[in-house]
Amino acid sequence: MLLSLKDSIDWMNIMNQKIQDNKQYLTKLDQAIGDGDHGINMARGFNEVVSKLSVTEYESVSDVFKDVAMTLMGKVGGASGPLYGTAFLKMSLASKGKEVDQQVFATAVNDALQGIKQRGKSTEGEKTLVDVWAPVVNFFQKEQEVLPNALINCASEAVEESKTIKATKGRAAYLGERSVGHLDPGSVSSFYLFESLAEVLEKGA
Amino acid sequence: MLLSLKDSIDWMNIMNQKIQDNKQYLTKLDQAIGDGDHGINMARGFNEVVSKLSVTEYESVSDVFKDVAMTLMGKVGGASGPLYGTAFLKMSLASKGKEVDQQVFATAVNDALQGIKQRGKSTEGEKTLVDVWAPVVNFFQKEQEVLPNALINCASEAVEESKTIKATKGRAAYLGERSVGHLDPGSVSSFYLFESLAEVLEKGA
Amino acid sequence: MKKIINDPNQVVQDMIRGMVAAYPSSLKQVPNATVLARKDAPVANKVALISGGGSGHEPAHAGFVGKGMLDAAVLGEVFTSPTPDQVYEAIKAVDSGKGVFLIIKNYTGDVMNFEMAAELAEAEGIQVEAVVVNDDVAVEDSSFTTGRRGIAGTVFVHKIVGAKAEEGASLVELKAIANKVNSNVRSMGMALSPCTVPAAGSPSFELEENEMEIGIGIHGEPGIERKAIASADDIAEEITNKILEDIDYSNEEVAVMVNGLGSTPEMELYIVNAKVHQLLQEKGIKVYKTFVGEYMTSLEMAGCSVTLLKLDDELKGLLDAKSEASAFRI
Amino acid sequence: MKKIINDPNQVVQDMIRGMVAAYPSSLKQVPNATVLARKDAPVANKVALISGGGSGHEPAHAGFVGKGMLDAAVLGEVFTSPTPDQVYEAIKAVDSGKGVFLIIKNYTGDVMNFEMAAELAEAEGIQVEAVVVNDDVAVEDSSFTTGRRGIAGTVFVHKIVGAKAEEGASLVELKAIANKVNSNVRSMGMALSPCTVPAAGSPSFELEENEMEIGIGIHGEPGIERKAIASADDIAEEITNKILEDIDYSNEEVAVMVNGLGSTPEMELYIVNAKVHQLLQEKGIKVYKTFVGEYMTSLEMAGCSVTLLKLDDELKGLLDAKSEASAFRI
Ligand SMILES: Nc1ncnc2c1ncn2[C@@H]1O[C@H](COP(=O)(O)OP(=O)(O)O)[C@@H](O)[C@H]1O
Ligand SMILES: Nc1ncnc2c1ncn2[C@@H]1O[C@H](COP(=O)(O)OP(=O)(O)O)[C@@H](O)[C@H]1O
Ligand SMILES: [Mg+2]
Ligand SMILES: [Mg+2]
Ligand SMILES: [Mg+2]
Ligand SMILES: [Mg+2]
Repeated sequence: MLLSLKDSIDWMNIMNQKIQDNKQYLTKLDQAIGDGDHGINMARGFNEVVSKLSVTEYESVSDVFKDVAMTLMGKVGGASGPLYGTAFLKMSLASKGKEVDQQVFATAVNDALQGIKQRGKSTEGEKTLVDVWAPVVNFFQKEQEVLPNALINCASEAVEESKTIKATKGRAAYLGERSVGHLDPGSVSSFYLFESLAEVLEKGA
Repeated sequence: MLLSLKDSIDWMNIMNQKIQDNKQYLTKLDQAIGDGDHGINMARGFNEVVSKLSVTEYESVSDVFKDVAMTLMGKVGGASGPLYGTAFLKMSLASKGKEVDQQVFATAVNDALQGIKQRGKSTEGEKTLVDVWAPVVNFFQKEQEVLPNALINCASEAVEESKTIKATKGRAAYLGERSVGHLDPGSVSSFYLFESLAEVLEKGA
Repeated sequence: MKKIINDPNQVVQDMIRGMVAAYPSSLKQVPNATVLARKDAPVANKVALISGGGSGHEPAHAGFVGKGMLDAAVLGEVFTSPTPDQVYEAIKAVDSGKGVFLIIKNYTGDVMNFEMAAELAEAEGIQVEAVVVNDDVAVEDSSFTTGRRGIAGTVFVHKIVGAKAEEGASLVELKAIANKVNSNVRSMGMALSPCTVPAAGSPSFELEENEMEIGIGIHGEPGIERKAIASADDIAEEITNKILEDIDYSNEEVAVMVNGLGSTPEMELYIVNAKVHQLLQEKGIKVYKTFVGEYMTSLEMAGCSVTLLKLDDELKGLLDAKSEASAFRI
Repeated sequence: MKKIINDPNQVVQDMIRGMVAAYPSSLKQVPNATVLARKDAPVANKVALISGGGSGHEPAHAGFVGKGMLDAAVLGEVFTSPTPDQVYEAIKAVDSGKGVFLIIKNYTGDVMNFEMAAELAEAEGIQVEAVVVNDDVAVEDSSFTTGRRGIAGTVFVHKIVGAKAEEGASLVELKAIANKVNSNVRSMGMALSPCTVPAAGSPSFELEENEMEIGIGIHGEPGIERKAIASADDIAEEITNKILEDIDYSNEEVAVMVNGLGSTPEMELYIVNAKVHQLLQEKGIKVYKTFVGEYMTSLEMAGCSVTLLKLDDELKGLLDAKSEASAFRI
């Protein structure tokens, strides 16, 4: 794979479209086991991201990721703002001065995952977006060639898996056992992120 | 007609029964154009009245009326408490030391009506219980012989009439035109009072 | 009906116990009466102030009992004026010999029950004066009808007359200041949802998802008009204009109260307040002080009222005076 | 959704305008930030106190800004922690050079955003310390989970740390007293109905006519258990016992807070308070002071929480100290 500057911007535009389309759905998921704002938060954030990207000239993927990070950090709030913000900041750093091929990207998402875990004091198996990022990182590190459909499958299996987990981090943790059987909203929005990426890679292929 | 001591107590017992049976209905009427407590108020008051009457020995109808008055005054509150209380106080005064035949009773209910109008600063045609008491007073003053059914008809026609009036006194007055088409709750409870009296007279006859 | 209560017929008694438990050093229950009084009542050399009415308007009226405001509140059943004997108990409990001043909201029931209590008290040689507050501009004012209701503006009467009484004013002086406040205060309310009297068990009226009631009172009674729900700005504008049409506040200073009726989040009250201030500013009316919160509620009704009080130096001073009432601390 | 608002996405901005309009002499908005600060901030020679979080908890947190309590409140979107840049703006606006103390409720989002702001501030040479309040006994306390939530007990932290800061205490001293309050305060809540985030437009959950949620938070999230609605006495007992099981208050003096979550009539809060006091008395726990009202709400949720704070002489003095915050006047 190779993520061009244009790809990275397309990625964010597609992501924003998915988030706006699924704003209500994400909010509904968050109402069930959280406070019902995840869709609103993500929609506000990615709406700002695409506005920002549309009026700025970029030189590199790293610069795009940096503005995405700063915009999410400053516009989302809640738990998801710092987490997505940190993720993109780490990806920006890891891709600085580089062409974003699969190896660079694998390192970037891995750094992002470590950043998320550190910020959130969280790890795998706690019913958070970490449970989608972790297998996706693994996918980029292990696969010889990134097949878009395989990426989507990997992320979507991870989301489904999140249903069966009992939450121990984030607001859903307050529900304890009652969180089992529900999808984690942050995992679903992370799924959209990787699904969007797959669609960009598909087009590029 | 002749209202014996026992009749006066029966009157209150029957009235209480009707009020308890129609508590919800009176409250519903008051919800439509008032504050939704008339049934609750009357039920609380007449429940106390029958308790009081059941444990007290009386010598005269006047004494019964006086206790009814004091009990309603002290237990009902709202607009209806002072009005019904005043009515029975006036009836007690008017029947003091007398056998309660039709003439005495006609004077008593008339005094009651005047007391209500003075207390409430109200008159006929304002969609209050005055609109039931006034024709009933007229009935007792005009009719040669009190036929229970005629009394019921007189009171029930007055209640129906209250529907068409626009309220200018009591809470319903705040609704202005919107009060038209609704029964006045105080008129309905007054109807029960005279219906109860008719039933007592019917039995006595 | 979903309520945090025990017995629907005991809510007032239970609440009174809860209030005395909360403020044992400042509040007492008058024995065997649904009356809450200042712990130190009767206060020597002070005319005593009493207000009250049906319950369900909390913090009115017991929340306004305290040094600088009321000496006692008489609590009726929910939305039902207290009976004359209860009001009379309150009068006896707080009179220091300088007389008692009654602050009555203009409802037939309140007026009659308080008047009868005043008659009882006067028969016992206690001097009693009263004001009947009628600040609600939603209601047609006519000498042929019941007249206007007393709603949230009553709280300003409590505050200002309370401060004046604390200064040692006579019954006659209190009556004068009470009339002055009453003639300078105007209110109007609206609701998005009804409320449920505990003993009734069902809501007072029904509103569709897109409807509101304008010109609502504080007893769950319907308002003067039902219409499509509007924005906070439009609601604020309709109410404010209705008040300003009624009396001329131009070039005056006013106190503003944005009062929640029970379940309206404070956030929404401040949103309304923003627009009220903007409108007043546009019309050259200066705001001296603002009160936003729940002062005169209607159980869990959703909605609000706006009150404007025209101020002069005397009223400003009295409004600013210290109050130790639990629900009105200045 | 029935709300008195203009644009669901502008409720926080509109509320801020309404608050500044209401208290222009004591409150100011930090330019271009969703931050409300004391008018006289930064206050020389005083450590500044900042709290905040998502909006929808009014009067928390901006209602607690004022002399004797907070120097600033940072307002996020409804139920959404404010972003680090907003918190950082607040820090810069109130720091007098003596440092800034953050009072954070224990939610992942709040903790992360406030921590990131603290990092930014420290990078600029501003000293920052913080307490993370976690008073909710409904939530399992475990180092492997998110831990307990911060709910209404946070208001006692604001009050007591605020009084201490007003006395001129250092950052270190404030951290110590904040930890002391946090380790002596416990709360738990319940709800009869959900609430609706304006931008979401639909209620957070649904409850049948005969159901209640026990162990509810303040963000419209479901509680720890759903069950049949109980009497006020039973509710008060369940919550009080859960708190008393958690820490030993016997033979101690406590402050009690019975907090309304939004649409519960004050009458019902006092009914709960009556039972809480009775239970404490039976267990030999003395009540020093009681607070009944809305302090930490969840929009228009119906329900309440009970908070107990164990007091010693130091805490009593600080609790009684003067506060000029609009929603907490002592
Ligand atoms: N400590 C954490 N570590 C990683 N992810 C977390 C953590 N806490 C929450 N999340 C993620 O954030 C999502 C919730 O985001 P959002 O609803 O926007 O914020 P909030 O929970 O503050 O309302 C959860 O679904 C979960 O995936
Ligand atoms: N001024 C008045 N004169 C005569 N009757 C009145 C007056 N005001 C109210 N009423 C009567 O009282 C009834 C309402 O009683 P109730 O609901 O018990 O008291 P409240 O109106 O105080 O809630 C009305 O239906 C009306 O018949
Ligand atoms: Mg959320
Ligand atoms: Mg009524
Ligand atoms: Mg009534
Ligand atoms: Mg949130």
